[in-house]
Amino acid sequence: MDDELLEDLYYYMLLGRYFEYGAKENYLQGNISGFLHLDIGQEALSVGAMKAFEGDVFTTYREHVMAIARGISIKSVMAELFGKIDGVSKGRGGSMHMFSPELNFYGGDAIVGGHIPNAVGCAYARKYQGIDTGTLVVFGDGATNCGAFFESINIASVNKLPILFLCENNKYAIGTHISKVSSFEKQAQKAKIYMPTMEVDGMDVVAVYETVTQAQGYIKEGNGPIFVEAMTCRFEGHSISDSNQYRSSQEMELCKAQDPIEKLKAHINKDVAKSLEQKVINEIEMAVKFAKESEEPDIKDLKKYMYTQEGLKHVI
Amino acid sequence: MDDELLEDLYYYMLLGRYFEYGAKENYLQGNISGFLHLDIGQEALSVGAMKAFEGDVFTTYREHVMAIARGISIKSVMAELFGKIDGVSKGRGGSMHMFSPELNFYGGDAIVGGHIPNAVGCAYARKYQGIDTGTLVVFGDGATNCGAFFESINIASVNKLPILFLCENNKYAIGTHISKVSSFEKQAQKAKIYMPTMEVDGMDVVAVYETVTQAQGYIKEGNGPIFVEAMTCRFEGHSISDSNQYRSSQEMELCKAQDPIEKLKAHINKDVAKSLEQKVINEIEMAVKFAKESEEPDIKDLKKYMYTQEGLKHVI
Amino acid sequence: MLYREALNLAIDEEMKEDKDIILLGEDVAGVGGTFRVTEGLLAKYGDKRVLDTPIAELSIVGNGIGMAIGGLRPIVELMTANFSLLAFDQIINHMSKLPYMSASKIKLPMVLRMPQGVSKQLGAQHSENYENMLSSVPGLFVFAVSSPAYAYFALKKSIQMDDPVLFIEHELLYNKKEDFSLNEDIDPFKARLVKEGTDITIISYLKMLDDTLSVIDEIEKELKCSCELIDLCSLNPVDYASLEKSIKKTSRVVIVEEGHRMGSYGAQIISWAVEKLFYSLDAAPLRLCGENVPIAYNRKLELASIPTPDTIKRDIIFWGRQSGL
Amino acid sequence: MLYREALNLAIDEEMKEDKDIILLGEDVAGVGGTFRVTEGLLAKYGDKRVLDTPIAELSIVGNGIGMAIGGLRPIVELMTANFSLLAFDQIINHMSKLPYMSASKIKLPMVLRMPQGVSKQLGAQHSENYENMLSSVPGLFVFAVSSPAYAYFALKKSIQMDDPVLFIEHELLYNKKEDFSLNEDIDPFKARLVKEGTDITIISYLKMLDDTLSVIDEIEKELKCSCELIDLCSLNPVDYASLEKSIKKTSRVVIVEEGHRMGSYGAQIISWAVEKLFYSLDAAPLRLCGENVPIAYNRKLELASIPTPDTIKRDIIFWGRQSGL
Ligand SMILES: Cc1ncc(C[n+]2csc(CCOP(=O)(O)OP(=O)(O)O)c2C)c(N)n1
Ligand SMILES: Cc1ncc(C[n+]2csc(CCOP(=O)(O)OP(=O)(O)O)c2C)c(N)n1
Ligand SMILES: [Mg+2]
Ligand SMILES: [Mg+2]
Repeated sequence: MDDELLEDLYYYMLLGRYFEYGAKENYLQGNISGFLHLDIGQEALSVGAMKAFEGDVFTTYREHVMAIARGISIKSVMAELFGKIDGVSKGRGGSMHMFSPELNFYGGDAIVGGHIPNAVGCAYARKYQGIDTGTLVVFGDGATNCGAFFESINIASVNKLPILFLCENNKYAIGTHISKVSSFEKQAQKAKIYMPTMEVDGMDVVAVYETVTQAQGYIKEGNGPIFVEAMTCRFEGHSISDSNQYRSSQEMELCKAQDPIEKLKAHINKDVAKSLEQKVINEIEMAVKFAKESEEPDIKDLKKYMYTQEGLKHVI
Repeated sequence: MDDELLEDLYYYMLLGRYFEYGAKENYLQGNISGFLHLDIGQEALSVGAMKAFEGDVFTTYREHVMAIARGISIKSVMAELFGKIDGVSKGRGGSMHMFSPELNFYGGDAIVGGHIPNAVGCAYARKYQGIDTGTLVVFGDGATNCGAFFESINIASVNKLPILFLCENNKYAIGTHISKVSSFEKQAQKAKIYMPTMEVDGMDVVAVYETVTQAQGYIKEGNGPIFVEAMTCRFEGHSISDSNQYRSSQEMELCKAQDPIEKLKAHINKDVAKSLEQKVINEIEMAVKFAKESEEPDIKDLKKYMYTQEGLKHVI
Repeated sequence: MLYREALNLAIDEEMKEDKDIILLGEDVAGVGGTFRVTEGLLAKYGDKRVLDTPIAELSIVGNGIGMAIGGLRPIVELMTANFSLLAFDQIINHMSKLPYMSASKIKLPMVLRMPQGVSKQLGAQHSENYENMLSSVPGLFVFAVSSPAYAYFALKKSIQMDDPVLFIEHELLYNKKEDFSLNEDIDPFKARLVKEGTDITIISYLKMLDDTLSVIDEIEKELKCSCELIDLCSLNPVDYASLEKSIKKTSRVVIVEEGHRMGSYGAQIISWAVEKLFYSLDAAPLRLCGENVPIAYNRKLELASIPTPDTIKRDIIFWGRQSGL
Repeated sequence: MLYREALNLAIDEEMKEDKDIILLGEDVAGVGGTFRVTEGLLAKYGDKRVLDTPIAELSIVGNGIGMAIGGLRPIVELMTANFSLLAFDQIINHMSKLPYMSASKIKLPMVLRMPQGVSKQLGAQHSENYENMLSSVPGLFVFAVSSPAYAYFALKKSIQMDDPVLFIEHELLYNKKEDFSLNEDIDPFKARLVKEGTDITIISYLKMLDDTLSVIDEIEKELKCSCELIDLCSLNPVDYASLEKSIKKTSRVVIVEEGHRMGSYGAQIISWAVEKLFYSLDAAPLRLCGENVPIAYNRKLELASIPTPDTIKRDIIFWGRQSGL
């Protein structure tokens, strides 16, 4: 992998990390409210996958870093967290609902597993349209126990759809350990009968990047679906209101020892790393400033985005 | 297998077959209405499983023969089809909804896959209560594509529940062939990662009986869930209103050549077979007569069975 | 043309025009639909555009949403509304909310069709009406048409719209026959004035509309009055303007529907009417609904659970007498 | 005692009495419940009776039903009502219908608990109210209590009943505090008379009850009238007798609820009231609801989507003036 790419991955992981720090800080100051699912610790997966994959992306509520790595401006992501009009969803969506069809980024979904059937449908559309880049759907280990997931791997398999199922296995669904809800730790097992599966160290951005690239190659050749499982570890509670008491300090230490940013840093020129860090800090500062200064939505526009322009005409 | 058991299996298959003939005839005469999913051709599975399995049973809308083999009187099953007060569900349930808690027979469900989570819950109850006979849940090949099924095999597996998943694979979900909706013909594949699986010729009642007995043995030893797939073939359309045009006459011929009743007949004493047939014909005649003469429910009892006696008191 | 033929024609014409339209559902391809609505379309448009799905309602709707996100224009069929319950998460949390949550960045040009209602002895799990629930969801357009002409025009409109539309049919209407010209100018968002009258406004939709119409003469004769009968057609949004005009004229309002009384769709209509038009009303409104009970298999119990022409007549006449008519 | 503590105590006391009572839901064991309702119960009753489930709402409810069929008495928790949509098939096609379809052979002594409502900026998929849908299902008892005392007594009653019960909570009520004696004699099927009055009957439930109460003095002062405030508690069945008594006394009725206006729960109450008591009413009924729009993340938009103390006061006063008060 060339230095430029390594630096790009490093930059985006750092940007993601500091973005989350900024979000957390502003949450505690009361500028942000509601749910806040921080991606701290899991940046390798978010950045590696977004940078490697060309096609459509569907993901979960823990999406800030993916949105940013996909190319959505940190200003509009931060402004969304502030609920402002310049937010990527104009303040309507919030932390869990960010979309950018121009970048083939389709959210952000707050229903565990709920976006998976949507991704499968989109993959069908792509196949129908003869677009070979396919669709990437990201979900957690917990989501692999719900009906929507199972139905989806079956449907993708029988229709040979161009879709990459990417399971972010951090071993927890909020406070419930995977061992309580699944007979095996590796969830790729569930997909084995339907499609090829791969496993990757989700704390290693280079590995993620390469595995996703390889998986996309498989899709582009028209082979149908593929499943990648990335073992990861989140550094924070499930959401900002989760006190994380179900994990021992020992477990947390082991977890943090795998910091993907630290891991990559070893391969980055020191000066470059330093200047990137400064750049990121400045950018986040600007983003927060931007979000603060952005306007609140106008109450008279409460219903504005419910329907298309034409649809609105029919609503009294 | 001793003669007595063979004769019993033969008798119940015959009783089931003639019951369905009687139901069909009375449907065409207008005495029965609504859905009628005939089990003709699939009696080996229905009878073999019911006779072999001791514990709780949950099944689908195609349930007459199972209900009868379980021990529910043909009179009350027939009267239910007639919608009469002496029907097993007092005319409230109909063809798809027959229950007998005394016989551990819990329906009869018209939602494909809908009963599977209920069976899993019941299996939990049995494990909790220390009852080792476990729970049997019967469903079609089509049901193995729905979320409820997938969630259930996962949950049964992680909790090591005493449950036998019995898939009646007749290769069709109404008019849709299994190849259109699943990547493989044998649906046991889907369960392999969660539990041991067995396959049996569903057109051979002795094989079904023995396999289910063996599977129940596995459950009784506290091993957790097990999956049995029975390959079967229905002789009629999906329901009485299905014209069955999606199957060629050649396919139907091959199908009917496997008639489970003919197959077993070869092992039954001719005179016994003959007298059993006469017995069955008489019984069905009596059941139809009984059903005809039974009263219609009283309209003033419309809401009578919605709640328990105590519950009813709270409803105005 | 039969109701089901009108639906088939609407789909056929639209599919011919636009290759982005995809049809999916259980048995819609090979079998041509349980109620024969999609008959012949597989042969015409091939198996890339007419898809038999697994029995997985959550995914059927969820895949349809994804296809729309991906730029197609899916028409999704659920075999009956009873199974739509399995897809409520996709219908409500996704189909109805994605456009709004994305500030209109996501468009969902899709139609979700499903028949509902008490047919004949199909039992409690196959006889429900869910328009009360489905019409209460902001973000969805909901049609429920009772005539072949409206079936044709409303379904075409639904397919052409870029917003998500629920299209509710009734199982007993598929063989209803009506002649109409394909060149009529029908706006399915407008309630249909089935019969003009001056003394009672009767509102209905789907099959109950026909049942009411079948006894309206007798009601008028008995009460010596004239009834105005309105077919809602669009359940959300409601053409309140037409209702208001009629109720102001007649000063009396009745709604007839098949669903259970508790929380019925009509409760919304009656509640709106009295909030808005209380001082124009001369009598207590009347709401004829199904009973609060699961639908039994037995035919007598089944019929006792819903309005029938006889009970509609009886109940409106009884009420009319009490209401000064 | 806090509302959530009252719920916890009710469960705890019942579990102590009856070892057939099983608790299941996402994060109810190890974490003690997202809203801390089941805190401490795992330690007391062990992991055979307090179960953390996978994220599979359809199965959570479906398994609960099966446990009840098997002779246990499950208390099932859904993390929020928003996810109940995934279980609607089990709730409606199974939980509500099995007793009837089996002619009472199957008993379902189970409680399904779930919180709902607009909390604070949780976004469109986490802010809904579904009591309008869930109360319209025949066969289910539905409680929605707004006070710690009622939380305690109604939940105990729900657990003790042999019929299936839905128990709806509001996310913003869990920390509500109230002192009460465990020996009170409260029938949760009876509506709670929160405040007596003579001129307006105001009906509400869950959080809107509190919001209304908080401005009732100001309304009375402004309109120079006296308001009667009723907390429904049981949404199905409804204590119509109490409502009738109050409305006959006051001749005016208002309902305040959080859900979207279209097809709201209150539409049923208003519709019932005018069908039954039209000639006792002196004024058009008033229904204060949420707007017909998904709930936006932004706080201003969110608050503009539902009634708040300010708008409740403003709207009732405006209506009161128009209604001859
Ligand atoms: C259908 C549904 N059920 C429950 C929830 C509440 N919930 C939000 S995230 C979560 C855990 C998800 O775990 P996992 O899929 O492993 O994702 P992770 O957050 O660990 O990446 C739960 C239970 C939800 N949002 N949707
Ligand atoms: C959830 C649901 N979807 C659709 C239907 C309609 N339906 C009834 S039976 C059936 C086919 C079931 O096929 P399979 O599971 O193979 O059972 P078989 O009848 O072949 O034994 C379908 C689609 C239903 N009853 N429930
Ligand atoms: Mg996880
Ligand atoms: Mg089959």
